[in-house]
Amino acid sequence: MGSYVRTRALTSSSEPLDHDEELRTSICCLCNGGCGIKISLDQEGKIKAVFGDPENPYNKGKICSKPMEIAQTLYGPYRVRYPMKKVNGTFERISWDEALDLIAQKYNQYIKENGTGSIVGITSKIGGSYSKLAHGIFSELTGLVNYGTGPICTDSEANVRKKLFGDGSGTSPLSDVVNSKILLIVGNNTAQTKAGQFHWITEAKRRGTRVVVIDTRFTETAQAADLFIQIRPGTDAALGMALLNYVIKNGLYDPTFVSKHTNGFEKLVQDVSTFTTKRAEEITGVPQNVIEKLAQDLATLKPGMLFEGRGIVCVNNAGASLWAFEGLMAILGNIGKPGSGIISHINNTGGISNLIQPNDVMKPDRKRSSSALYKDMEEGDVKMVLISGNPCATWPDSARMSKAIEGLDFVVSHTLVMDDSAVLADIVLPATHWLEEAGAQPSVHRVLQWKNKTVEIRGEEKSGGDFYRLLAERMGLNSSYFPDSSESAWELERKHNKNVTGISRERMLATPGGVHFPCSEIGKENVRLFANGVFKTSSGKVELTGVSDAPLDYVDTFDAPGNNGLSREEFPYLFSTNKVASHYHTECQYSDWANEMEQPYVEMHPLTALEIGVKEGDKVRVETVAGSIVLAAKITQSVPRGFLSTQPYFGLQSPYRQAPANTLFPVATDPVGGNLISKNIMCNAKAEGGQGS
Amino acid sequence: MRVQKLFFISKRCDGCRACEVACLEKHSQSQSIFMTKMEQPSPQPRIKVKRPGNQYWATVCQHCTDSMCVRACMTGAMQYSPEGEVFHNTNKCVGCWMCIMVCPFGAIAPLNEAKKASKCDLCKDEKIPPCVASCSRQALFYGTPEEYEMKVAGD
Amino acid sequence: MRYLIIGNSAAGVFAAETIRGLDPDGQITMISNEDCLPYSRCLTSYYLGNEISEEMVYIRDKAFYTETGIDFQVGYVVRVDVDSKSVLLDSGEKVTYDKLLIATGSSPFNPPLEGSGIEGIFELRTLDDAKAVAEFALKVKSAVVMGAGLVGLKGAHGLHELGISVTIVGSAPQVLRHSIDVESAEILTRRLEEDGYRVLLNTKVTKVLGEEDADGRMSVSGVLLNTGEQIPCQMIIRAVGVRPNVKLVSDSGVSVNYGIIVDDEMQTSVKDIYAAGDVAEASDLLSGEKSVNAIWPSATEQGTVAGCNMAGVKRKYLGSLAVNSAVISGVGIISAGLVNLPPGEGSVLRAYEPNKNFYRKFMIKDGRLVGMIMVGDIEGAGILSGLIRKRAKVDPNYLNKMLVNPIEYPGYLPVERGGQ
Amino acid sequence: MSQHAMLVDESRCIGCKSCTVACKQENGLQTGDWWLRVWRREQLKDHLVRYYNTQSCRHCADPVCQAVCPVGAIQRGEDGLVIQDDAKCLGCHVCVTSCPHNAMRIMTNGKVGKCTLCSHRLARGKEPACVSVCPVNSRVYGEREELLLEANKRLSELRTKGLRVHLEGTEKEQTAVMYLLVT
Repeated sequence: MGSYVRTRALTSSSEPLDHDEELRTSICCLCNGGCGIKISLDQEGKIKAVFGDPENPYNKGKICSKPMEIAQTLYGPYRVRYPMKKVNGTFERISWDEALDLIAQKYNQYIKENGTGSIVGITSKIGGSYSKLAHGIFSELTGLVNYGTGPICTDSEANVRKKLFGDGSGTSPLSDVVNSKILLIVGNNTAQTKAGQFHWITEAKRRGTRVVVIDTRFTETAQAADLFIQIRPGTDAALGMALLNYVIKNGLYDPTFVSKHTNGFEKLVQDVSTFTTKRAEEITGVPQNVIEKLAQDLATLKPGMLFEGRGIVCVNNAGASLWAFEGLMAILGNIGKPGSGIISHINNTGGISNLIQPNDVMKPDRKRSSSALYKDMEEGDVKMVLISGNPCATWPDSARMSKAIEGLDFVVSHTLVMDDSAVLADIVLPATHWLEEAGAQPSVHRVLQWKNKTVEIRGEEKSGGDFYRLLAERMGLNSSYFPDSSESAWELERKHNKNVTGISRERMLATPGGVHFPCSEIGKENVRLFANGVFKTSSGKVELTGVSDAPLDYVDTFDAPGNNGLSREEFPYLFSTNKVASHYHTECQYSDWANEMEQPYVEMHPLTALEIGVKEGDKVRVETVAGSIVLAAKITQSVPRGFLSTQPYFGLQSPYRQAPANTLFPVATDPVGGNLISKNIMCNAKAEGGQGS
Repeated sequence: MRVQKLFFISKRCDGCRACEVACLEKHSQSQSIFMTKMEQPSPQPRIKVKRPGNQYWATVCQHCTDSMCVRACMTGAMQYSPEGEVFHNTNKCVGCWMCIMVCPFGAIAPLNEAKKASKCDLCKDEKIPPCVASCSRQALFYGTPEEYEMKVAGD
Repeated sequence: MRYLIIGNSAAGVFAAETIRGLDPDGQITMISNEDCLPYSRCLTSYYLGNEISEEMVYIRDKAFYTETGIDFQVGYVVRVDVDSKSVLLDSGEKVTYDKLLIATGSSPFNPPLEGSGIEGIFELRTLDDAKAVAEFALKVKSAVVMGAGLVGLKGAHGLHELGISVTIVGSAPQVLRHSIDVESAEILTRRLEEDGYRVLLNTKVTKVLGEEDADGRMSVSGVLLNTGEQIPCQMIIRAVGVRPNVKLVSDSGVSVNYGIIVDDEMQTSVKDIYAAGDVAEASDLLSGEKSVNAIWPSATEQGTVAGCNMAGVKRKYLGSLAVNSAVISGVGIISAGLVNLPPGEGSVLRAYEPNKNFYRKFMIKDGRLVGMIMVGDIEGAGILSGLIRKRAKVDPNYLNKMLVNPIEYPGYLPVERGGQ
Repeated sequence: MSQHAMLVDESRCIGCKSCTVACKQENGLQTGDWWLRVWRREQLKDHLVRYYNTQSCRHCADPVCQAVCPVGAIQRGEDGLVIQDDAKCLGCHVCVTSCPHNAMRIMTNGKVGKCTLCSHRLARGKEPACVSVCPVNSRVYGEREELLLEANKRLSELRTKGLRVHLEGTEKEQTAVMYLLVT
């Protein structure tokens, strides 16, 4: 039967916001860009809209789509609102008391029966400064070994830099880029990953900074750069070493800096001596003259900066590449001066010290590498995990990780949404969103900005800070160490971490854009590290060859961990992941808007598509030694032939119902840096049959 | 499911009128383009290509979302299908021409002898309407608004 | 939410369907004094003329009330009580509401007429009227239709279809005085006469003549005209005019002029009471003044708008445009907007071919089309009524072209617009 | 009289789609509805040229949509803004197929929707939502004359770099949105 009135058509399709309500100020905590945001709330106190904060000097009102999408993550159907316990395969609501009692009882039992090492934390997403501090105290009191974002994201970078300079942080703020003459961006698509801060780079470019992008993919950043150098996947180290060699051979380095502030220069000279630009051309595909011109530019355009991304950090030979490029910056003297240094989203404010009485400290009774964690979980050495994050989508060999977690005796997930990891847990605890928790937020500008709690929690969510304090109480630990609010946590942090002692909450709130760290006393702040020429290594100098006992060496990506021993015939292509602007980690995929903005795809060159036999949108099965997933083909000449790339966020439990891309990466570690690899794995691809949407 | 309808993209049309012929054939008794003109009463094409100026324009039912013809029809012959197309139940039609009076496209034609109004029925029994199939310039697109957006607007 | 709708014709039905779509849980009650499914009054003359079956008169099928979950009650609403938010039925029952829609339509208005009490005098408004006429018509040879408006002509047509010789008596100098101009009326009059009707204009019936039959019952035998002429007939249909059914709101506080005055949301002067259809006096699209526009498309539109606002979805009524479509003696006639321009205002385009019954007239004011009449070939009439509705400036050249073939209107073409 | 206008510079767009989401948020659009879309374009010239084709209403001085709309649901106001009225719209989609800029969008309610240049924000003295978030100033709002200067400056800069670009929407005195297009 038909109808005569179409009521759908009678309702309006748009409802413009009215701006009468008060706006609350906060800092976006998604990508460490530190963008100021303004939140408007409706009468119920729910987020109605998110705007950029025009008063924040770092983003000046500009934001990317992610903070606008988050409201839907907050109120969406996937959000965990109360503690749950798995009973016969289904989750039942329980009280926090019940949950905490059970966790405490299990925890104490495992410590007693199996030792502290039988419990691990997989905690890439603990929360803000309050939660991180409480988590740190808890770990010290219980000997909990944690695997945070390090193994999957930053280890290689932080370790290499720590050995070179004595500090794993980026050395300079992103805002310093306007003072530099040349900016070298390697494996970093900052236009998408930190879109809200990209105006710093365009502003620098406007002021005359030469922006050079080295990447395998023709990224949005590359598109906006002065020069794009397309490099074969996984060959960055070769390019870096050739640059070093050329700079050294032609005396283009800064001899004063090298002699006064570095150790191991001679050994470095020797390590790179055979790496001619000719050899690099053969490996990287970058013409010799381009490499030489770049070296000359780097030597003449000073100061210069380096901005590395996951494209060089999460690969299987990352350590050598990072070593080469950061070493290059050092010998060019591009450290410590305005407009020089290394920009990174690693911005450690440093740890606390002397907070816990020595007799209360419990040391972990065993140590294991991140790659050994899988085996130990599978073999029963690990009994229990505390999850804050989504390792079943973010860790390599996701299927194996899922299986390992599923096989454990006791799993606790403190989580925002019911993600791929939470569904495997025995206890699921509701976590607060970063808008529901106050704290100090460090950013890529090397500043700390204070954000107040913006929205009230609507269910039984608790922050990591509250969770670990309450758990410690139940376990009979000395809970007096724990702060009980974000504010008191920050006071405690200031007392026990001299890097932030000078940064009070009031000072952060009163200073537009926050306060640069380290800042040991009020009145002072350090915009960039090593301005005084003293490095944090034991020698006080840059340890150019201190990264490893072995020499700086190039390893072909096909011979590197994860790929070595595999047949090129069986796995003819390389598979990688890349981020896009609408998503950050696995958090944003639970938003309707993000869902509309971005669908899973695998980028491939037209000729690769032809080889595989697929057209735009067709389903492609990508197989590696670790597993296989199906994705829709996106044909583009922005990736080289034989190279496939997809977004890494999606999960089977998310609205996308897409197997995570990390399923395809075997558990392998960069030997120099220590990162688990999540790029450049050898793969095969086949048409899956059936048309795409 | 959302409405599937015809979208006419005037800049692609070269006025070949193949759509008209295809429509005539489809809506004829004889199903023969050679016989249709001899039929009594002669069938009318439900899409008409005009050249009012320098470009062509196809007069065809737009299957409006909030249709004036449905509201104007005093017999209940014009109504929305569950998907949202506007379809015309000729059994109920008495030929009062109220729909013709309001259709701003002139897309409804009076069949004076039969005392019935006549308009595009999207040939739902076909996979795609014959007029679309016959259009060599792809000036007619048949699909949902989303499909139009993806395949034509985003082209 | 309790919705009460008085009247189950066009406006009432469309309002009910709209409310049901927007508020699936609301309680909808419809009250009508006719115990039947919603039907189209416009179709009663077709039914009378045996052109369609009774079944086709209904605009909704049997399952309408049950499928839409509407509580249908038969009753005549005597009074609306604003204070207690209820209506009083003639049965004495009270029905309360949260939102009330008055869609009571209009009723024939009959001035006093000498001899009007006798058998054989009919009105033609409801289905029951049509049924009564049809039954009576079986024993009738000739009839007089009083009134040369749309109802009169259509009633005459129905009787004519039954083989009755019909005389149409109209007091105005032309037929369809409100809908068309003199020239087009002439075409119609000629066509009617060609088909065997007798059309008397500028004429009034002054007295009904009756005769007593064997049983002593008085029945119609003819009429006396003001011209002195007597016309013998056995049946009279009175169709001189209608009046909105506003009695139920008298003394209730609801503002009434000719019809019930409503605002752009179809709400009356009293909150939560809405009116739509022939009973409502809503704003006119062209003049902006309030007037009753008793046509089907306006009723459905007003019903929809009222339904939206009653269900809490704001929607504005865009204003009524007077449009009319009729087929008289096989000649289609469509008019829209103004049918005559006041002397000295604007300009008129005209095409007239009397022998083909073809007539077109466009009224243009300030470069805008403000009215049109099409007689004969009416294809593309909607384009013109659309242009009136849109109130867009139209290139006179285009209008000249459209005088020949309206479908050739090039306004839809990106490069051809605006007459540059 | 000073006229305000918006400049959309495709050459700067980095495809972050902030504008799309900001527009959606500001105008309270339903899931599945858009007023502003960003499409990725790739062209093989001497090397790969990629740009982002953003589609939203240009508020033309002589809008085709207004001309073709059979019910006058689209009107260009005194202020130069072309506004569509949902209540009048029939949902016939003729404007959608006629708009040379593919700026008219079919909404999930079956009718069409389009950019209002955030007229409600303009009334409060704010710039349109898409402009306020754009991290690379690919979208700018301001005095028309100043924007024209800025646009021409950007144009010549891009041309000296060898890009093929052109500027649209400058010829008419009151076209509210100018586009710097990569060709």
